[in-house]
Amino acid sequence: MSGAGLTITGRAAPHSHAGSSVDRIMLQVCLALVPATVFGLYLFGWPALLLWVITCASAVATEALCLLLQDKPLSRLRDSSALLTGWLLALTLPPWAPWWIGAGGAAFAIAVGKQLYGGVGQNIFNPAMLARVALLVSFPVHMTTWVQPDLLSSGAPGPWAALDIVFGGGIPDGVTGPTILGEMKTAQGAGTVSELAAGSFNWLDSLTGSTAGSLGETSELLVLLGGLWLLALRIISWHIPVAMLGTTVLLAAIFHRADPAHYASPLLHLTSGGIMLGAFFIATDYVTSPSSKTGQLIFGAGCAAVLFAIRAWGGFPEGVGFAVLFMNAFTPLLDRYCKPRAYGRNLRGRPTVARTPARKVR
Amino acid sequence: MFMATLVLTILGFTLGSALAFAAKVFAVAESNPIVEEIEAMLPNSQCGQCGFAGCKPAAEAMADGSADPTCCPPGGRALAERVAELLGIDINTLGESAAPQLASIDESLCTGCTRCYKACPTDAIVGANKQIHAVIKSACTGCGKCLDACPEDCIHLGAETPDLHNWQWPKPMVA
Amino acid sequence: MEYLTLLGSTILVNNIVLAKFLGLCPLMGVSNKLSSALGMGLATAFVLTLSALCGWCLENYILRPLDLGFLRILSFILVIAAIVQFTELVMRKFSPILHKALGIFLPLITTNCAVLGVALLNVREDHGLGESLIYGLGSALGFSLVMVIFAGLRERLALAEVPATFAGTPVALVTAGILSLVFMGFGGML
Amino acid sequence: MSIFSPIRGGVHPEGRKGDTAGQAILTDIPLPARLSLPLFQQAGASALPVVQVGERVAKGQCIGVSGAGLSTRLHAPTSGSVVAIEDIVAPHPSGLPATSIIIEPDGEDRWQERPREDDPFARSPEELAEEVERAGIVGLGGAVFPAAIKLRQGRRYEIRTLIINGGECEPYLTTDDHLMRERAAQIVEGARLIQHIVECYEVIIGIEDNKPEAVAAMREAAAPFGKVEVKTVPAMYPMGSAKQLIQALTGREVPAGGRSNDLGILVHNVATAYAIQQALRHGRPLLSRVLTLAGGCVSRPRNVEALFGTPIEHLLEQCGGLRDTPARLVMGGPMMGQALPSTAVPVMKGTSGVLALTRREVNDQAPSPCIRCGRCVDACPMGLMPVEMAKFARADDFDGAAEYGLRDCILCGTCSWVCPSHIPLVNFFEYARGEMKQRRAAAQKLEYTQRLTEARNARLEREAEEKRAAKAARAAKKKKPARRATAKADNEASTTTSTEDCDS
Repeated sequence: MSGAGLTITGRAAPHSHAGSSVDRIMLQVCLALVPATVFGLYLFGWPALLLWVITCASAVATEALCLLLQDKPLSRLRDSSALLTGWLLALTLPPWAPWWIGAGGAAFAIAVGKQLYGGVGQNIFNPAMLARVALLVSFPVHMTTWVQPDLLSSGAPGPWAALDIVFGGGIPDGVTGPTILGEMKTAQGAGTVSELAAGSFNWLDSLTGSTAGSLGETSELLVLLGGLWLLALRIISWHIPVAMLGTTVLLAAIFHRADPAHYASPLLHLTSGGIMLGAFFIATDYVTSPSSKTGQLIFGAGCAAVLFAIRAWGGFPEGVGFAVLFMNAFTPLLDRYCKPRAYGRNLRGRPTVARTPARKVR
Repeated sequence: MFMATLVLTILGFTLGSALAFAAKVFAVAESNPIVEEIEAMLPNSQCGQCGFAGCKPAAEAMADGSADPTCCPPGGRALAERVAELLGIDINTLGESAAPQLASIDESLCTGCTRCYKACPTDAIVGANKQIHAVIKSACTGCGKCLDACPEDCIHLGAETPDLHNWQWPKPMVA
Repeated sequence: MEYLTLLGSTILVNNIVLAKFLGLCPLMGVSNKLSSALGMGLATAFVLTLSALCGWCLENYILRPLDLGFLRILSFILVIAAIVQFTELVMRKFSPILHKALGIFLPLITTNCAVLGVALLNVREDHGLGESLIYGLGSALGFSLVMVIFAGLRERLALAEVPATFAGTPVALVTAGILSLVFMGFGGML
Repeated sequence: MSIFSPIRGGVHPEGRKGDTAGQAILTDIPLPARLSLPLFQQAGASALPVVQVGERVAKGQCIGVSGAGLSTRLHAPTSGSVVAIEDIVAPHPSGLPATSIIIEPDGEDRWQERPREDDPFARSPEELAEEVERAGIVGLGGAVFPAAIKLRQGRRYEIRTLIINGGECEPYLTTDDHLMRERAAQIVEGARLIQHIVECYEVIIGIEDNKPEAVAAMREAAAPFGKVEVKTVPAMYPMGSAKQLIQALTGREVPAGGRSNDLGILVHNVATAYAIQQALRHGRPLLSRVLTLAGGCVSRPRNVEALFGTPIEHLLEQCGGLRDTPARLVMGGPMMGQALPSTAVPVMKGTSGVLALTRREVNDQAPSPCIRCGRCVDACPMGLMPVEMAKFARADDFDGAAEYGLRDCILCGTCSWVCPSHIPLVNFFEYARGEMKQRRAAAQKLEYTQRLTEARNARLEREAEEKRAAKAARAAKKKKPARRATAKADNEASTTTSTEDCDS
């Protein structure tokens, strides 16, 4: 397996390795998504499970097809990056969306968002978010039809009814409802945000996730848990999540203090929508975020600024996808201009000068 | 109609005069120093391996784009890169330059006729009458003029053989 | 505040390149390297702002009083061409390297539809002098922003292993499309 | 990786030093049948042989003198006869041949007459530096840079601090550890001799905190002397790199492209200090060194003191041979060492260890695409961006790679070690560096040949001018011998210029 095409003696040091691997990293990220996913599936029932399976399967199948078309080894599938993309996309979809949303979105994510750029590690935009944004723009109705989580009630669809929902007739009447961010958008127009906060917004529900929303985004708590696990494993660093959440809180706090009738509290911003998933799983995507720590801080703050702008003033109720994609576009520039300071050089890359000239005068 | 013509005429005249004035103020000395710059970079050994009559015609050809910067074998990759940079050509779009060649004298055949070192444009061959000649590697551009001059046919061109001092790591092939 | 809103809106929401799809020629042509993209962006920005200003003056002091609206496009092009020529002269004097790097694209600013487009849009929207200036400046900044972002992306794409079929312009066009999609996120704002 | 770390980045590879730590250095190795001494022992140019085939040599006799530029002497490690000067496979990743002096020991181990032993501290620093040069001492930590040159450079600067590098951070290797445990007094004296030579103010002996025995031994040995201080540094890789050790001990950074001299600091390895002490106190040139034989395939890992030129297989036999066919044979440590083509290669001055590693230990896997995880950026002790450097090197854009720090890279291998995609980053950097070096050399050659051409053209013109003048004179005087004289002058002129070029 001297895969580098060199003889053994031609291999440069090191002759040892930490033992990390891409496969393991991707798998661990998937594992970190499990709690939030399981809860989402429990909350939204059979149609959600079907949608999740379809989306993941479509992602993997598209990846396999693209690899075949490019004569690349199918063993690349083993890194499960396609599975992760499909999984993340599924978590951001409305839980009872029709099958073609999931299948088409995942295919778009892999084919256009990833393989078109040369496959894993080469893409510029986060594939899952790209697909979500493309779907949102193309099918605004399907992408904003949310169901109220009421699995425990007798009205929950069984497996057969679920098949009908996902593959056929669509969502029956009477189970849909707005997300808290959707309500906020309406309230912003009317200047009744403060009443909303007092009324239908319950931060505990919002945090634990028993609210209307995307398949796996509703429970900010469980997503946060997975994210913290990744942090503990050192798979992600704290820079992007902290910068993103911190900036959101800061901006929300400033505007909320200034005008509570039009701007929601930081608590609402932090506990609703896809912000946790975005901060811990999507913005931290290795490929599309900067490598340097300074770059990551700016990246996270930028994501939060755009996210807040869209939530507060934009036409869409949720802006995580747009925000992350927007900052993805800046990643090459951030990588270029936020290099870490090199040893023996100042911040501008010039060699440091010894404080005292050490040349001996003889 | 008259008004329109008048307005356009005045407008054109005003802008034209302004531009003429600006051209005077921001005038740049017109010359083509590029050919001279390239010529200064070339080995100037007039070896003719590029297919041109000498280094100046080659420089002219490189400047107007009819010859590639890689066309000078003695200059090698280093020269090609500098010329490409001067001309604003992406070096990666150019093909591989020929590997630098070195002349070597087969000592068993050399008669010490001194013809090769008289022909050498860089004085890279040492020796005296009736003595076996040798090539100084650091001065040889591999132009091949000595090959034509040698009556015994004892000079050969070849790429430098790698040894521990000039060996370097190959480029790793990664999937 | 009103001007600020207009500025923000022209930079992000109604970005001249990604929302109005004007000025795509230099976007594809000069975005291979960050330095030349920035130079092009600034040169175009200069021309754009100046021509928006000149266009407004021409419209309000000559064309409208003399009722010569039909000469608008013709005279605007005349003015723009003159400004571009002027820019080229200045650039050749002070930054010959950039002048060489931009090459044919510099005189082609004349035919950059963004420049004429902004001048004409100013007339159509009936902007005042200040608004015209801000509108021109905002469009110019938006154009420069997109140029710089796009150049950064393309520099990275140049090193990526894009499948041969898509390498070069195709993937750049796809990327431009995605960027446009991303900028739609600002829609409805302002 | 903590924020309290005294250096940037860095990693904590598994030490695996336990196999050899605690066992005394094995010194009584039987003489091998042949000693092969490559002339290319150090950084810079090869030595030039001064013995002939068939000549008898005594132990410590100089058999190779410094070549041009950076170079050192080579000495006969034992008495015997020179049986050949021939090409052998070099202990080098290229596997290319290296010209070597082959000595067949006569078993007498007869020393060359040695100068009397007097107090080196009573002698002048210049004299001592001269003697270090005569002893053929190079940096034994791995850089194999001639020690005397470093000392002389040090004398030209105002050196305040001498750092003795005991931060042996490479996994497996315990040579410096054991040298410090067993020969602490000699090392401290060596350090004081260097202090005497460069006339510096203080000596700091920096030792990683995972070597408590060595620290204790060195503390004891250094106790009687003021201004010789033993300091511990956290054990992490690459703490043994001079730049990182300076940063950890003094908090200062060597300017990019500069030397530690610029800070008034000189760094020498403990083994070098020991060798210097041996040379100056006992008049012993550098004939042997301590090296670690370890790795999963070595039956009884051990530190041995071996004569230069001893074949590695001979040493391995002393350690019970190989348990298994190694997946990779490495000279030096696993992080920065170089793969060896075979066990037949000899021990050289820079051989700090020989590792016979199992497949598991090497953990070499086919590289997969980079996922830009940024671990290399976090781990880089020089604060560079290996991911970008490799990307540019791969596209042959060496200026781009240099912009991200290729020139500052110390090739420590930390980035490759952490890379989850198993990308051979160091390979890319070695390649890019080599390519850049070659291009620089080519550019210099181009300039040189241009100068030669100009000189030749000028000469030809002058000669033509002279000929014309002579012709004119001849035409005026109608004299014949002038022509012959000119032709002769022409001939001579070209010969002399050619030989001059040879020297330059």
